Amino acid sequence: MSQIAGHLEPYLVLSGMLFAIGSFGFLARRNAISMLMSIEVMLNAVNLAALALGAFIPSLVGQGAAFALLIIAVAAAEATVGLAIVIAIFRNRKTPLVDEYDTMRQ
Amino acid sequence: MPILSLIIFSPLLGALGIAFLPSSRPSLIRFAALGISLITFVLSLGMLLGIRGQSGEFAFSEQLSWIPSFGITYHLGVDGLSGALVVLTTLLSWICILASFGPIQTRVKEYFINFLILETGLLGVFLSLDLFLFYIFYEIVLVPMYLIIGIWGGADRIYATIKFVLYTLVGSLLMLVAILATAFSHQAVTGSWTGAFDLIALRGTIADPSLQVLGFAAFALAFAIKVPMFPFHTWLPDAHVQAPTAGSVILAGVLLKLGGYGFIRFAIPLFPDGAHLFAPLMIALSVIAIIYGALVAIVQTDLKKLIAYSSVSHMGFVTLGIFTFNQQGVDGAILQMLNHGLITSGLFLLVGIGYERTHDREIAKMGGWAARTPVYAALFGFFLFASVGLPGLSGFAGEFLVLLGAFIANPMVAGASTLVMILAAVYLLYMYQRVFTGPLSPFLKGLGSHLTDVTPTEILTLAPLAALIMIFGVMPTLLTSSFAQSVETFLMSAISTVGQ
Amino acid sequence: MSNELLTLAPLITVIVGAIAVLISDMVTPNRNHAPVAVALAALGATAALLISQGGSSASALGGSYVAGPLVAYLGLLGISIVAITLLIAPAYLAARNYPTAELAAILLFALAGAIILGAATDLVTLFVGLELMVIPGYVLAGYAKRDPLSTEGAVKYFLLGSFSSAILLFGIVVLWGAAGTASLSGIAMALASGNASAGLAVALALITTGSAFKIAAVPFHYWTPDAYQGSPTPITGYLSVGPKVGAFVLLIKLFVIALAPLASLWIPVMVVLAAATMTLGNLVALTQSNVKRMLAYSSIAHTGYLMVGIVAAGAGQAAGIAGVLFYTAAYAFMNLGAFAFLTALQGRPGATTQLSDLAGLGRKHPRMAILAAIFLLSLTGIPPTAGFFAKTYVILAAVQAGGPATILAVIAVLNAAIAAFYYLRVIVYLFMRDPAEPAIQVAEGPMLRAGLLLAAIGTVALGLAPTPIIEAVVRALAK
Amino acid sequence: MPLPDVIPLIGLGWSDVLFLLLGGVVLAAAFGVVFGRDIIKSGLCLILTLGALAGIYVMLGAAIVAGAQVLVYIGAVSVLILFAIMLTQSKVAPLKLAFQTQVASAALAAVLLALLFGLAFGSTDWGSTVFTDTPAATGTAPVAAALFGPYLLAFEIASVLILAAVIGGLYLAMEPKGDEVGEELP
Amino acid sequence: MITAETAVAIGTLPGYAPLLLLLPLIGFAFTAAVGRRLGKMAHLVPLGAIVATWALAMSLAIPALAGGLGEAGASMPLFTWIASGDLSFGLGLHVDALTGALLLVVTTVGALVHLYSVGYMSHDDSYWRFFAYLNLFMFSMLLLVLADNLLVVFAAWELVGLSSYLLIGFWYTKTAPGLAAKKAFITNRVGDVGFALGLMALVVVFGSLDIHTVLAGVEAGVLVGPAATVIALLIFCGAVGKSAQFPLHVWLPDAMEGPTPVSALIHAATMVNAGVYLVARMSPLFAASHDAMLIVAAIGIFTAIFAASIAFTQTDIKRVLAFSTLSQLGYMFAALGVGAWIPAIFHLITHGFFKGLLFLGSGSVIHAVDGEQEMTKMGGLWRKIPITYATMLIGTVAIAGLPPLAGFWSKDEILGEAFKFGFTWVWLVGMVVAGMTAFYMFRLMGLTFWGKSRVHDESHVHESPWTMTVPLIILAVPSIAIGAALGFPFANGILANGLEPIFHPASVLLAHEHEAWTLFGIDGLLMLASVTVASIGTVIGVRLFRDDNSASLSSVTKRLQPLYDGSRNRWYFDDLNDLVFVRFGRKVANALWWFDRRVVDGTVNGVATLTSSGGRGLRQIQTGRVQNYALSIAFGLVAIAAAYLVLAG
Repeated sequence: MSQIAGHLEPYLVLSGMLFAIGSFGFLARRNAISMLMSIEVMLNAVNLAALALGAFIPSLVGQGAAFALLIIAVAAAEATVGLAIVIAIFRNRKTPLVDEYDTMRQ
Repeated sequence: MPILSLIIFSPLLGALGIAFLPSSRPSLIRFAALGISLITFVLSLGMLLGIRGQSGEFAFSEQLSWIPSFGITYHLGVDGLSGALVVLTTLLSWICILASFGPIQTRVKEYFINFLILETGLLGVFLSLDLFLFYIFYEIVLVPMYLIIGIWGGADRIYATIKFVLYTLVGSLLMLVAILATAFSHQAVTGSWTGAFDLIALRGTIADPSLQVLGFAAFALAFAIKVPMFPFHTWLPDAHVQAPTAGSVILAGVLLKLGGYGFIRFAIPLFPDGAHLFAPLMIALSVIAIIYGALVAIVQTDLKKLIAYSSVSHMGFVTLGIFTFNQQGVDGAILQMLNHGLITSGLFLLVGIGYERTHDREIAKMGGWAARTPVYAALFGFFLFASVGLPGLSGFAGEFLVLLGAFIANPMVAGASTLVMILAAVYLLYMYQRVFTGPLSPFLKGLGSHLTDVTPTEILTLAPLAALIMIFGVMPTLLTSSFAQSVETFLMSAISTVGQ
Repeated sequence: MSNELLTLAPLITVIVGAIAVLISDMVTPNRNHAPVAVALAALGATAALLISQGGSSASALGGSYVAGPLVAYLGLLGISIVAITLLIAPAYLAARNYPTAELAAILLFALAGAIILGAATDLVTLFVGLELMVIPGYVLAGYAKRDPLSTEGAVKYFLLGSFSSAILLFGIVVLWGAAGTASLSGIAMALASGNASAGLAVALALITTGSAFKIAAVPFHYWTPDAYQGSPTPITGYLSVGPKVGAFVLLIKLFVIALAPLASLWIPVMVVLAAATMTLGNLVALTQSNVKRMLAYSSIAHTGYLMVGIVAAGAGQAAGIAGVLFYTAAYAFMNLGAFAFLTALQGRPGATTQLSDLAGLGRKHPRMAILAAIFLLSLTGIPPTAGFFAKTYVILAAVQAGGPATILAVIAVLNAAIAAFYYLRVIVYLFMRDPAEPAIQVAEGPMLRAGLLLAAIGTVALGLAPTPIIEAVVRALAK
Repeated sequence: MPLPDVIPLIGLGWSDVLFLLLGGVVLAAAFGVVFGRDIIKSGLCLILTLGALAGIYVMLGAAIVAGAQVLVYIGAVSVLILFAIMLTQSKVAPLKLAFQTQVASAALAAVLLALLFGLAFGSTDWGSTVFTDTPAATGTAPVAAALFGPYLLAFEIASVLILAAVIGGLYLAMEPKGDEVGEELP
Repeated sequence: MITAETAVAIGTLPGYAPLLLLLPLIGFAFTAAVGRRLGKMAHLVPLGAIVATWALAMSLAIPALAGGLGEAGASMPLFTWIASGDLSFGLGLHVDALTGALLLVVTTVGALVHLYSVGYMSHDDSYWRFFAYLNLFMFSMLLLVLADNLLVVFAAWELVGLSSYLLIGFWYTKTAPGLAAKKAFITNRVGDVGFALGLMALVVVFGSLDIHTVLAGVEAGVLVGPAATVIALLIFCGAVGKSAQFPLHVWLPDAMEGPTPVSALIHAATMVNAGVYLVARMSPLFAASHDAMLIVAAIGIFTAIFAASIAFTQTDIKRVLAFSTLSQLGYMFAALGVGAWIPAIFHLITHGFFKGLLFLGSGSVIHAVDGEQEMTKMGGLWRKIPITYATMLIGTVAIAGLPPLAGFWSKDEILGEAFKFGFTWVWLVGMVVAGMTAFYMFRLMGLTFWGKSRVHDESHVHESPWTMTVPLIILAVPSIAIGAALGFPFANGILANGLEPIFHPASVLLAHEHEAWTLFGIDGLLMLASVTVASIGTVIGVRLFRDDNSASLSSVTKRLQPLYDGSRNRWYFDDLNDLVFVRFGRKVANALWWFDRRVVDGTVNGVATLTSSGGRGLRQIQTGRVQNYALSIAFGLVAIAAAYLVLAG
């Protein structure tokens, strides 16, 4: 018998927590890399939700995994571009601290 | 032969043609523009003669499907009212173009192109019977006017021109919403878009009371700003003062009439109930405009501003007459529109002629002008007394009929408005006395030989106006009979269904 | 299978075209025009295919790709956007020696994404298509990689973009789970029965936020001005229309189709967002002295107008969607045109887009100035231009919808009046001021001129004769 | 002798324990990621998070995803760490370098979100089935069915997406050729 | 136009009647067009036109007065001027005894003034312009008296106003004429507002402004009670303005800035009588309201004494005459007010002639002393300019009301009827004014012609050319004889008989019954009284001013200093006007102008400023920092989620 692991809600709540933590990182960190990491955390939270729903919702059995794989792919693509952009701006600005990129404002 | 389309678009085609003329030959461009506007004028005269022959409310109707999905059609037609205004437009157009020969020396080509486009827009407004088409022309007018004031205007032209456009735009955009609402209500009732934008199809079919009120409010705001009615008038003095002479002339002569025309042709026939609901307010505002404009004109120090405020006062008669909803009032209102078009245009032309010599419009600097340029002074006096409403000149009949209509509607209103007989005499004669009589002012003396009398060309621009002022002064029936039919239909369509 | 292939042909052509562009670049290195030529050829072919399909709807890959009038419409619109961008960009990039090949390829990939957005019938495909359209945008924003502003814009765009993507994705996943299906129509059916649970509400919130970011609605608009200002001008032109069009397709598919049953929830929120968006966009645009940035804010305002159509559509007025689709087309031409004009002004590196730089252009380059005036008047919404009819269309829809939508319509027209001020101010500088010294040199060249002309033709044609487009749009909606 | 399904005293199943354990690790590690002042450490924490998540994926019967998770992400993240070392001058960043001035409001936002998700997802009826025991390992068949059924297009497009991303990434990351052109003025 | 409502059949005018209007109009048009090229020949066409007009006018006026045109007179409709719906206002001519009386004065004096001007204006550069204006005035004035529709009368009313404006301001290079002209026109407009409103009211009541239709309606008793009073008084406002009655009298003295012939023609003999004509013409309307009549009488008689009191102390020869004109017009209105219609018209005629004579005489004097108008700088001129002196003396005796000259007949009738109709107060005041008139007129004569000369350079003084003296001599004839010619035998002279039918309806409404005129009865006594008063005034005047005894004069004035100053300063009435209308009005206008700029326009600009400042404020939230942006996204998300949860319930 499993009162927790056998139910959908705990997984979703966990993913929600994870998502919240990730967003905190994104909002709070200054370093571009840290922000990227935070985004990864958020995406993984989404993945968790996808898999959980895929496992527990009858009509979605099996699709969860497919969805998750796609999400991983997309995440990878984003990360690639993201890193490239970070490199490019580091070349110009010589700092990874995002909040110092504020030439353009108002 | 689609004569109306021909009339509307011949200036536009002309403008296109001029675009291909070399800018290096301004005189060629000037005469080309003059020729085009004269051709349009002749065409419109032909149309005017043709109207009587035609049967039905609107002559020479043209209707082509344009945006069938919404039943928007290219629908033109002319009746006595619009016919008169069309001819006024074509007449003032060539006069303005002729009057611009001297004053406009920079970017001549662009100027005349703009002017011809403006003429097309104005003619389109008067001839459209489809709300959507009407709105499009109504907006198109803004662009060339914006440029004419903004490019060829005076020192503070940019403020003035932007104020003019924004002010008008606020009103007209709300009117657009009202037009769409009207069209949709028609579609909702009949289940089809056919005729949803067609004036004739819509007239008298709008039952929804809230639409009657809101729709009229939106239309009225747009037209009240155009007329302009108090308290929406403050764009006018700025625009007039900054605009080049021809700009002022067309502005006073035709643009302001769009408002009055809009009330008679669109706002009231479409929303009679709303109109009757708002009538007391409109009448009150008109009376205020009549007196207020005159009083403010008294203390103006700039000739153009003075005439601008006199326009506010005179156009007050138009709205007053319209909202009396009786024959005399409406007849008078239309007469007043046409006569104001002739008289005030003349005054602005004269101010412009003076400005050509003095490069100044400051009343305080003038004095004793008549001694140097008697003919100019005499012409000025002529138009001035026409503006005062001297019987025998065209100004009188309109004002008297409006006042009579007002008296029939409510003697108190007429009593208040009649005071303008005094005030008009005060601000105009006071101005004339300071500018033209008395000893020659040092400023004018300083101009020496520059202070020449009017040239033949200038007389040519004024003569037709003066002639018409005299003719319509002695025989206003020529006009009243020509638009009697329109007034009749208007009064029929203006009957509020709420009353009964 | 073969006819499935036929159905997919346009999509495939675009992708193949992208790869072909890269190959052509390897074959003939440092020849800027070759890739563009190839890309344009691919676009032409795609257009031909789309037209030949003639909007007859056919589905492929188990119904996850449904070609039809909507795809045809969006495809052709996207093709014109990309084509104009490709026509105006090379001169600008060459002057700063950036390559065109990557640009062409990436644009084509993005176009593919847009086509998929149009064709997608399920959440997953929709999302992947969206990413395919958006991610290239990040690259394009930073395309001038030696330029600090460009890279700064790119970083901001990317970070916020991926943040919002995560949010949107989370929402999509939860919605997918709650509805138990990925198919949009299926979701609509599933939601129709039973009322909104808390989880669904949160999912809806996530989706609203995510898509509001993509269309740059207040308060999710912040990336727009910085990304637009930083990007190379021609690319800004593309960014301001391409992704926006796609994002609105996303909105239509998610909200109007899938989430229709929850309209009573999201309409009020949309109304507030729309009002805030157009107002803020216009008010801040008023204060800008840099035309490029001003246009960025104005694009925010236009998002607000487009949302009016979405609201109307949510209230059940098909005219709402039609209005949005028409508006996207009109907006694409006039805004691209405006940026094409700015591109022309930045003939040489270092040329700025300050308002004062435009002074007296009407004297020196009348034709260019007149084109600019046309675009600006259209953006203002003065008839008879595309912009006017577009606004009219969405407002008509709003008026039909009645209730809050009508109030929104009134707010919209008042905003239009405010907007008129800053658009007209540009015209003031073009025609009513004396030329600035030193006079800016305007980039000429056949391609640029062609691009400008294309945009201008679109802007005027859609205004004078909107009927064909209207009919296309209406067909696109006919189920 | 076989273990009892239910652990005595606490009355939880093994799977529950496992879930709680992994979940705890995930959250703890995630905190490490966002709070760690040393970016390297937070990178390592990220790896830990992902690993633990992979475990949960297995529990959910998605072994493939778990695999992909490990392969792709461990790779990706290690790259991230490398960049981190490359870009950040000091390994241990002082607090003000690590965190934004708006950290407090950020925390507030995060807490609100957490509450939102927790309450909403917890309270919703998802019409989900309940597994008496750890969910049956669904195996690869249904996944494949899904990938090559409804999600085929998405799958193809994902590859195109990665291609596009790589091209763009390469372009941006490549050291620009020598000739520097003057910066654009704002 | 002429409808069946009119009781008595109306004849038709001879076909040449329109020429009465056309000739002067052509004269005006021609001279205005080419006059400036004609130089000193410019007067030929206008003069010819007027002489011809005079001939025609006589051919109509004399039969009209003699009843040759039938009781109701004769008409000739011309064309419809203004038409709207079922209302239409047509231009038509109508001639009856009343018209005839005015034609007599207008054309005769008009023709003579034209002739006189040939000499008087000969030195002026814009000679031609003067004649053009004069013809324009003649056209307007004739239109006024001939028109059969009140709207046309109103139009003519305005046109004579215009001519008067042009002629007063004739010497526009000086400042004063311009101001005077403006003042005249505007003051008249004040009255015209009432006139116009009265017309509108009449339209509402009768649906027409055709004089016969209206009067027939009134006689039929359609209009009674307060309505009648209000309408009558509104119309009367016009008369007050045009005939310069108190309180709108202020323009007439200033109008003396115009050339003297103008003063003679317009501001003495013709235009200022238009008000009298209007009231007489509308006599039934006034008779329909006793209150209205009372007010007319009161204003008339007050103006009479008020103006006379001012005339006492004026030293400008023309101003004395101007105030005397006011005073005499006051007489006429008093007469109208008491219902003595025929005497009023009688006095209008006689006054037209002798006042015209006096003005032209004063012009001749001014001409003689090259431009000087101050009587203090004259004196002892009778030897130098005997013709002028003789003719002016005739005029003075006439106006003084001494028998048997013209003034005596008409003035005596007015006073007599006033007394007999029971308006004793009018009669009393009238008597006093009669005395005052005689006094100040002989003062004028004394200061100008008698005593020692005060002219700074006598050698220049010379008699005027024949073109000026001939008109004086001609005018002297009617000034002597016309009273007797029209007024004898008492109470049924030509004029009385001619006008009786015209005023019959009004008299009926007033229930006046005419008992026979008795020389050895009340009438004889009244006549004796008025003659006595006039004689007393004459004697005092002559004694005081025969030869300059300024000593005794100044002693008199010393004793009455305040009265003297008041009278000299026209009882400060102009200053009051200046204060109330000019200064206060300007304040109001300025206040509104401020309101327009600051409030109305201020609001508009304020909205604009508000908008842009709002933009500047919102601009600040774009900080340029990604995390700030992200934070707003996060909070936006939370807010939206909350909204949904609330909406979902």
